[in-house]
Formats: sequence, structure tokens, C-alpha cells
Amino acid sequence: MAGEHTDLNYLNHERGIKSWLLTLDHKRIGIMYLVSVMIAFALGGVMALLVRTELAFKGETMMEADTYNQVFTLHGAIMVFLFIIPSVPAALGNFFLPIMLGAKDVAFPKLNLASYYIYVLGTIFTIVAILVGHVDTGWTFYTPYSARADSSVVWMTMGVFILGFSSILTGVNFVATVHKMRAPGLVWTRLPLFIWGIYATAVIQVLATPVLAITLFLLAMEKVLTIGIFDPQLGGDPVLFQHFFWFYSHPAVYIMILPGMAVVNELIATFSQRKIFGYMFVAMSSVALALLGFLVWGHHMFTSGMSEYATMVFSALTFLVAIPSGVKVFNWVATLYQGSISLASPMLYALGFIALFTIGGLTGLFLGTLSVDIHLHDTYFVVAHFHYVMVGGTVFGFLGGIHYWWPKMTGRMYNETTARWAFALVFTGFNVTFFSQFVMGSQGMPRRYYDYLDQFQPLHMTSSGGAYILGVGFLVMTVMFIQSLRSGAQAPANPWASAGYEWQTTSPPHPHNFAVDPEMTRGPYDYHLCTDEELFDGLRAPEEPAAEHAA
Amino acid sequence: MTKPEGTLQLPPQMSTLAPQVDFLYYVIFWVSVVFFVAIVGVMVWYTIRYRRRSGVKPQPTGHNTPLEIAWTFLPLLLLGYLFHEGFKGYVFGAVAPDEAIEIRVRGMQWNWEFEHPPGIIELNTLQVPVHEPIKLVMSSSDVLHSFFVPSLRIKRDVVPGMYTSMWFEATSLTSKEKPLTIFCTEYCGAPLGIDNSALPNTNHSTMLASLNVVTRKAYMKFLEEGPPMPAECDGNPNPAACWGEKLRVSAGCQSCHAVDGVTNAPGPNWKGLFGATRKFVDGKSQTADENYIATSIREPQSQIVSGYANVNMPPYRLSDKQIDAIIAYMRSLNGTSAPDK
Amino acid sequence: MTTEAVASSAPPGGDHHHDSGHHGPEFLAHHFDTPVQQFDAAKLGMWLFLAQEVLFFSGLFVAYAVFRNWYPAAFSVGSHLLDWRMGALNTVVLLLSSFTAAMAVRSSQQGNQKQTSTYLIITIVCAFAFMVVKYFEYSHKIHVGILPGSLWNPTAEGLEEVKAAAATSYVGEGLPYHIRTFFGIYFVMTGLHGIHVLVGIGVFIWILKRNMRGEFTREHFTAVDISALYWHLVDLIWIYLFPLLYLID
Amino acid sequence: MDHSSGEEYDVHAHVTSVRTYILVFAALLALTGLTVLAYNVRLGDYNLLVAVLIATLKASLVCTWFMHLKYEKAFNTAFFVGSLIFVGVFFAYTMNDTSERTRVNEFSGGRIDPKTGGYTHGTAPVLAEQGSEELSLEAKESSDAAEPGSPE
Repeated sequence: MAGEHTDLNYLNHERGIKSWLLTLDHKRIGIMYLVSVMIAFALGGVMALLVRTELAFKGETMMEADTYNQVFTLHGAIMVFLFIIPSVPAALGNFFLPIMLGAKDVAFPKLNLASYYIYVLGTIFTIVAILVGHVDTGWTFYTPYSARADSSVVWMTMGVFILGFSSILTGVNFVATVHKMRAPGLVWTRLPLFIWGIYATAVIQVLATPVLAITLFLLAMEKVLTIGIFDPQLGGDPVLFQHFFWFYSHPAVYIMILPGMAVVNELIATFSQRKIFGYMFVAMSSVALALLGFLVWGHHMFTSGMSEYATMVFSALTFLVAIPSGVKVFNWVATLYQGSISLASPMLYALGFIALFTIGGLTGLFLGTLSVDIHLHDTYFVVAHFHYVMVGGTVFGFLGGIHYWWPKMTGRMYNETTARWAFALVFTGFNVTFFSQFVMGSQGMPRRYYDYLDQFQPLHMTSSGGAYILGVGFLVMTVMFIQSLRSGAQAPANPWASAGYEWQTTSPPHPHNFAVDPEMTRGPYDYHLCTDEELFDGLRAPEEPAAEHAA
Repeated sequence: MTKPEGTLQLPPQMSTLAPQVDFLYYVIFWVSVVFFVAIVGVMVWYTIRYRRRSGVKPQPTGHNTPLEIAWTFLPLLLLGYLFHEGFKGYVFGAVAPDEAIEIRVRGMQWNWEFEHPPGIIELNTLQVPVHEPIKLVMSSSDVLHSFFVPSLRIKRDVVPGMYTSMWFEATSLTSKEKPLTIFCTEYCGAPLGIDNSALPNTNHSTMLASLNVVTRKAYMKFLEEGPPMPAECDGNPNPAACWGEKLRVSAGCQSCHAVDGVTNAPGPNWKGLFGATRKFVDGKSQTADENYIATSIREPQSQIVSGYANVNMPPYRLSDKQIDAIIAYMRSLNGTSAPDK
Repeated sequence: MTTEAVASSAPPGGDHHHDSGHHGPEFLAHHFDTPVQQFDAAKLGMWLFLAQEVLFFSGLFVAYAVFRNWYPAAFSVGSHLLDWRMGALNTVVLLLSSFTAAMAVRSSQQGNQKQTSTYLIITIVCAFAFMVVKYFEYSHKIHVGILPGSLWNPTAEGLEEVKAAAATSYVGEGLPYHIRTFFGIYFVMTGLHGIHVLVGIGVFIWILKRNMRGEFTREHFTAVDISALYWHLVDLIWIYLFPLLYLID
Repeated sequence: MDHSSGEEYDVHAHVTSVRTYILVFAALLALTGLTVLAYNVRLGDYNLLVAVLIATLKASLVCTWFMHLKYEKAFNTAFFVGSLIFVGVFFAYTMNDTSERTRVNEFSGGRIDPKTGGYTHGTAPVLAEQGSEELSLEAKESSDAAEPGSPE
């Protein structure tokens, strides 16, 4: 798997399984997270295909109602807790945050490895819950249904409880690293926007995840000690559980989307060879999203019997949250103006992100408006909305990030045409699957339905078809990356001619990231200040010194 | 934007609330289309206009603070309008006029039970008069459910231990064979391991009820007589048994009670039940006659047969005629269809 | 208040013959440039962790507030069932341990390892005392059958206590149904706080061991400082728990 | 990166004098006594407010002196105190919603249905009648004592 580079790099400077499992090097921990997260993504994806296969035809296609409930619960829980929350921050963030800061490692390397093993422990608990069987409460564990189901829900909640701590410790690590480990010359206004995004996500991870921990702890106590807080028969209140759960889960959706946006900043800047338009506005909008995210959780509960006054306040604040996302998208499009745009596969994912995230964001307006949300809540419209934001947003950003940094991480190039074919399949498959669900939702098709009325049959069929195209797209991509690992061309230090700090070191990077401690004299996107040697993308013949760059 | 027969995106409008909701839906829809076309259009145009050509260096990015301020605060005006309209529609749907007919709705795992003012109980079907405000006061007897009628654009969770209420006014009659469907949109699970879970009222996705909007006169007649015998039982030699059989399906009894004389889980089998002696958990026993069956339908927890201690069957408050129909059906199962009642 | 600046006597830079181009004194991790950077990073990391703990306990305080708002009578009777003297004793014990923890940090900053050890031992002893008092309170409640939720089946003696408590509270006679919810919240709050005290004891024993080995000097006392910060937070939580649970009128 | 023996190389944490610690400790004990005293004075609703204020005063004493927040870097203080704002938001909205619910009968905890004055479906006393949960002695008393519409 290691690139046969002669010079010393983090892959070949020590070998053996022990050197990987007990490593303190943030790059290796990042790779381990990446592999585990992709396995979780594959598992969640298989669950998704099972759900879509069952729903392709009316009535019982391949499984019982109860099995179907377990499958969509697992799809939700695995995708949210095991894949999408750790994906960009823990995998790409762990690898590139220290390099972009010019530091040798994260602030607390041992804590970093500990949080990876807490993630593994949490996964084991979750898998035991799957094997012990029939957790069919949905990924939200709403009481009183979850409090009445049998004990395997306690396994799953304890698994997610442990996963929460891995997320918290990663957040603590990143905030400390950004504050204390910046290279000399790297002032806050020169931080790459990827760092701003990951920093804002880390702040949410530290402040929001403990509330999920206490919610699940109380749910477990509800089942073990019957403390009667959420169980109406003992004087508790199910809507209170929803308050607790969504106080974490709305900031959690910003933990999911902010890293996706963070990656897209880097892609847009590199592939249009320009600084991001309105750098400070985009940076501050990440922080604004992080803080405003804590005020709006009630819009998940508009129809839950919450008082009218609280509903009004939440609806008003929900519209405030739309502003920062809008600012980001406008600034990205403005960055393309007068740039030199190359449509390499990472850039395709970035442009795909902008288009699909815009649809996701705009459909959020439907769900923020009270009277329309009364009709659309808990229907397929909501399913389509959050898949557009999560798959169209975060997963496209994540895939764009993997394509973009693949040469840096593995020292190998991948096959560009196959990557573009995979993008085409993923893009069309995704849109076919979920655009049809918008129409189903507004026609009144409720969520989490095992069986449905005849009128929804054709749309379910198209949606299931789209899901298979999406599945094939991911398969093609996986084959391409494995093939690139085995026999991909050697990657130069800066294949995309980017001005980002992480491209100024070798690929794969030196065990301590930079051979000599870096000194930042320019911003991460100042292409006009870069010397030609810095921007040399290693593709031209080495002897003629990249003449046209000078023109 | 009032299209009563419904559009591609929205179901037919059958309530006074629907036109407002649809108008706002389409306002947001066209605003979104404009924004989407603008953003993606400009993106695609820039990508083509400034594609990478050798020898052309990109211009360093300027900054334009007034533009930034503009696209931060201008959208606030649009969002303010959406919030205002949305809240107005929400309050219109939440606060019921005083003279509304109040119907008590009880959600239980996979059935809807409706109680009209004079005490008439309907199970999984609801009859309401047209052009009259109907207020629904809802609560659940086990887990969370949610009352949703797409054509009326109304939805509210049904929470155990708390009353939630909303109102609507139907604007047109529904035909006999195509009533409006009432969905449950808050996940309420499914029993473990029933064989055919596509049967009505056996899990969350089949917890459906039918809403019939009838003329005021028909509604008044219904209130006197209680739930009518289903039409298809008229010609049947033993109409009561046929009604009982239909009730077993529509009331959701089939999700627990089999009639094949074999399976006794999760609830006792109905074949051979009538007339048999039943041993209770506390040792006493009684022959299964008419009032045994009536009490075990109305207050199931008061007399539990041994072996069924942990099955908590909810109380079914059927009308007397309906209970007679079920008893007649049980008799017919045993082959002793002597109507000697 | 005179503040003595720490005179930095030890020669900076220590010896230079370390592997992988190690630089600076032995306790400096390879990826940090200066001990100040390492110390500040550790302090910042700890304060972030404390903020997370505050949010973690905030969930319990919100549950407390919601149910006190709904069932004031049950909370009043429940609170009277608790022995406020034991609560007050526990508060004093924790305040003392907080004081000795602060003194331990001070002596470690001055490089006085023996004094640090004594203060650490006092803190650990106080923590144990706290747990012992908790043990008595819990065992009495369990023995008398005053337990949360559906475990609530007070024995005859328990019923007497409940009636006496109702008499002293504003409720007078008549027993609220939801005393069980109060005890649900009481056991979860004090139980979770108890677990944090146990973790604190474990941490302090580990710090004591390292201090005995002479690991902490005037320049390197970070670990003592950080564990004291954690202990102060555990004390902070109890400062709020005591009046809110034991002293409801 | 030479390691001059300059000021910024070594750690210069602020050392507080013993006198300060003892003063703060004494103040904390005094405040604990004050809380217990305040408990015995009947102030009605203000008891809760007074108790919380005293506890906050004690907490800020521990924070500024024992935890050296006074000499800490600005960001640490900002983040720790900032987290209290999020706790405040969590409190405000949850209390705003839960206090809007229908009136709760203090004794039985039964939710009173505004129209009929009886208990809402599914609350404890109603469940008692359904016999789905056998209630021990004193709860029966409480439901007798708390007839619907019982005096507030």
C-alpha cells in the first residue's frame, strides 16, 4: 500500500501493525478513522439499499414490517453516529489540520488515539445492539416507544453515548491545536477556511454532544431505574425528551454540514486559482452558524404539541440560520468570477455541492414556515430535504476532499476519467432517488412507512431505481481508489498547483509534516504572491521551468 | 393559487386552511426556483466563461463589502415575510372557533378511536358534517402518534398524558368509495413477528383511518343510530356474523386474535372460544358467554385469562350492536349459529 | 496579597542529546516548541473539558427545573425526606477538599513535593468521607423503600417518614403521587455526581503516585493543576446540588 | 527556534498566597451557613432565587480564586462562561414550553383537561381507574384527597 518513495514519509518510516495501532501520529490516526468511517458508510449504504428495495413495490417485498423498522433504524443510526459526524472532522480534519497550521501534530496526540479507540468501542457496542436484535425505534429513540421496547435499546444508547465522547475529545483536541499550535506568521486572518470550518465544528462538538450524552443516560436510567422522567404513566413527558434530543441534534446537523462546507472552500479556491471572495465573511459565517445552531432546535417539533408561543419563537430564529448558509454560497459563486477554473473531479464535487446544497437549503425555507411545515412535517419532503443537505452537501464535500487530498495522503494519483464517471453516476443516482421524494412528501406520503397507498407506487419505484444507480456509482469509485493504491502513478508534491500550506510539503508528508519548521509569509489563497516553484504542479517536463506560468 | 382538485405537488384542497397553505407553498416554491436558477446559472456561466486556458492568469480577488452587506440583510426581508405569513396560517389552524363540534380522538397502537359529542364511538372511520368547524381534542393511550390528513393540510402529534387539539372545516363532500385517508405520521413501531404486516391496522404504516365528509342531515342520522352495519352484509343470511367478521378486520382485532383455532398468540384464538370455560389468572373461572365477551372487550384488564398476563389489550368501547355482531361472528365460528339471543 | 513571581532557576533547554532531534527539557513533548505552549495548551484543553461537563450536568438541572415547576408539592415533600444536615456536612467536606486541592497546586508550583503529597492525601481522604456520607444516605433510602418511579414501594417505616415530611412541608397532609419523580431526579443527579467524585479519587491517587516519584517540579506541575481544576468543578456541581435538592422549603 | 532562556520559555503560572486561599475558604463556609439560614426563613418563591444566587456567588468564588480564572488566558474564561449562555438558552426554551402545558394537579400530578375539569387520558389517576397499574396505599389516599377540581 505504501508509495515506494525514496524519501522518508509517514507511511514508510515505521512498519508493522503495532506501529499503526499504537501510533501517535495524527496522519495515521486520520487514515485509521478514514478506513473505519468508509466501512461504516458501506454498511449504512447496504441498509439504505435494503430499505429502497423493500419500498420498491407495494406490500411485503422481502421483509416483515418489524424487520423493515430495524433496517431503517440501523440505516439512520449508522449513517449519523458512525459515518457522517466523524467523517470529515476526524478523518480529513485529523490528517490536514496540523499540516495546514504548520504544526508537527495535534495538541494532545495520546488523547487523539484514545478518541479513536473510544470510537471503536462505541461501534462494538452498537454492533452488539444490532446482533442482540430488534432495535426498531428510529435513530431518534423517541420515548415512550423506546422506553417500552426491550433492553437492546440500552446497548444501542450506550454505544452512541460512548461515540459521543470520541466526538467531544476530537473537538477539544482541535480547538486547543488551532489556538496554541499555529506556525509563526499564521495569524487568525491567514487561517485557511478549512481550519475555520473545522474549528467552528469543534466548538459545537464540545458544547452540544454532552447534552446527547445526558439524554441517552437518562433514557437508559428510564429503562433501568424507571425514574419516570420521559414515561407519561409515571408523570414524565415525551415532549421533554424531544427537547433534550433536538438540543443536541440540531447543532449536530451543523457538525455534519460545516466540515463539508470547509472542504468546498479549499476546492473552489484551488480549482479557480483565486482567493475566496469575502474571506472574513465566509469565516465568520461558519462561526455564526455554529452559535445560531443552538437556538433553533424547536423547528423539529412544530407539530409535537409544543406551545404556540415556543413554536413562533423557533420559527423566527430558524430563518436567521438561513442567512449564513446563503452568504457562503453567494461568496463561493463570486469566487469563480475571473478565476482560472479547471473541472478536475474534486471541483466537480464542489460544484455539485453548491447546486445540491442550494436545493437542500431552499427546501429548508418550506420547513421553517409554520403553516407549510404543518403539512410537510414527518413526510418524505423532510427525508428529501435532509438527504439533499447531508448527502448532496456533506458526502459530496467529503468525496471532493478525498479526491483532492488523495495524492497527498497516499502518494498516488487516481484515474481521472473513472473518477468523472463515478461522479456522473453518483450525481444522477442521487437526484433521481431524492427529487422524486420531494413530490411524494408534498403529496402527503408519511415517513418510516413500510407499506403505502397505490398513488405513491410509481414514485417509490423511481426512487428505488435511483438508489441502485447511486450504489453502482459508489462501487465504481471504490474500485478506482483501490486500483489507484495498487498501481497509481506517483503523486507530485502539488498536483493541483494549489497555494494551500499542505501542498508545500512532500506527498505523502514527512512524519513531522514539514522537514524544516515552516514560517507563513503569505495567506493560503494568495496565488499572486506565490513563486512559480511553489505552484509547480509537477506535471510539466522537469527541465523547462514551467515557462508559461511566468507569462 | 387555489386549485381545489390539487396540483402535481399538492393533494386536493378539502379544507378552509388548504388554499392559504398552498398559496404560501407556491410562493416559497417560485422564490426557491428563482434563487436556484440564479445561483446555479451564474455558477455554470462563470465556469464556462473563466475555464482554465493556458497563459491566462486569474485576477486576484477584490472585495466588495456593500455587496456582502446586501446579500446578508436583503434576504432577511423575504424571510421576515415568510415567517409572518407562516405564523398567521399556523394560528388560524390552531385556534378553533367556539361553536366547533368537538370530537375526542384517541390514538392507540395501530387504531384510531373517535368519540362524537353524544358518546357515539367510531373505530378507524370518522364521519364529519361538511362546512362546519370540527375541533379534534386528541390524546394517546400508549405511545406517540400523529393525526395527519393531507387533503385538509392538518397534522398534530397525539401525545399520551397530554391533550393536543386542532380544528378544520371540510369544504366538500367525499364520495362513499373514496374517503380521505387519515395517516399516523409519528413512528409507533410494529408488533414483533406477525406474518403478514400489510394487513390494515397492524403496524405504524397501516394505522390508517378513513374520513367521510357527509351532509349535515346524514351526520345527524348517524348520531342517532350509531355506526351502521357495513353495506356488503345486507344480503348475508346471518348479517350480524358478517358485520362481526368485518369489525374484526376494521377494528384491528386480527392483529392479535386469530380464527384458525390453532394459534393462541398474542391474544386468545376466537374459534372455539364462545361457550368454553375460561380460567383466570387469579384462579377463578367462568364460561365464555355474552357478557364475558362484552366485558373482556370493554374492560380487558379487569379479567385476564391465565397465560396472557403481560398482554395489555387496550379497552375497545364499541356500541352494543357492534358487540352483538362480534358475538354472532364467534358463534358462527363454532358452527352453532343458533341466534337464540 | 503579595504574589511571588516564580523565579525560573532551572537552566532552560536542559540537555540536548535526545532522539529525533528532541529539544528542550525532558518533559516537553516533541510536537511542542516551548513548555509555555505545552502548559497553555493543556490548560485550554482542560477548560474546554470543564465547559463540556457544565453542559453535561445542565441536562439534569433542566429536568429538575421542569419537574419542580410541574410538581412543586412532590419536590417539597421529597426534599424534606432528605436529611439536610448530611447534605451540609458533605458540602463542607467538599469545600475543604477544594481548598486542599488548591493548596496542593500552590505547593507544587513552588516545587515543594512533600507538602503537595500531604495536601493531596487530605483531598483524597475528604473525597472518601463524602462517599461514605452518600453511602449512608442511599442505604437508608433503599432500606426504607423510597425509590424512583415504579420501584417506589415504601415500607411501613418509610410511610411514616413520608407523612412526617409532608407535615413539615407546606403540603400538610395528603401525599403527592410524584415523590417518586423527585427521587428519580435525586438518585440520577447525586449518583452521577458520585461517579464523578470516584473518578476524581482515581485521578488524585494517580497524581499522588507520580508526585511521590518526583515527577513534578517547579516548571512541570501541569498534571496537578489540571486534576485540581477537575476537582473544583466536581465541587462546583455539588455547590448547586445541595441547596436545590436538600433545601426546598 | 532557538531556546533562549528568555521570559516566554518557562512556565510562569501565578501563585496565589496562602492568605487568599484561607480567606476564600472561610467565605465559602460562611456562605454555606447563610444558605442553610435562608432555608429556614419563609420567603415563598424568593427562596429558590436566594438559594441560586448564593450558590452562584460560591461558584464564582471557587472559579476566580481556586481555579485561577482571574489569572487565566482570556479565551479560557470566555469559553467557560460562554458555555453558561448555552445552558441558559436550553433552560429558557424548555421552561418556556413546559410551563405552557395544561394546569397540573399538585397532588396527583394528573393533567387537568381545561374543558371537563377531569384528568387527561393516560395520566396516573386515570390509569389507576383502568387498573393497569396497582397503586400502593398512600397513592390511593392521594387520589382520594385530590378529587378533580380540588382546591389549589
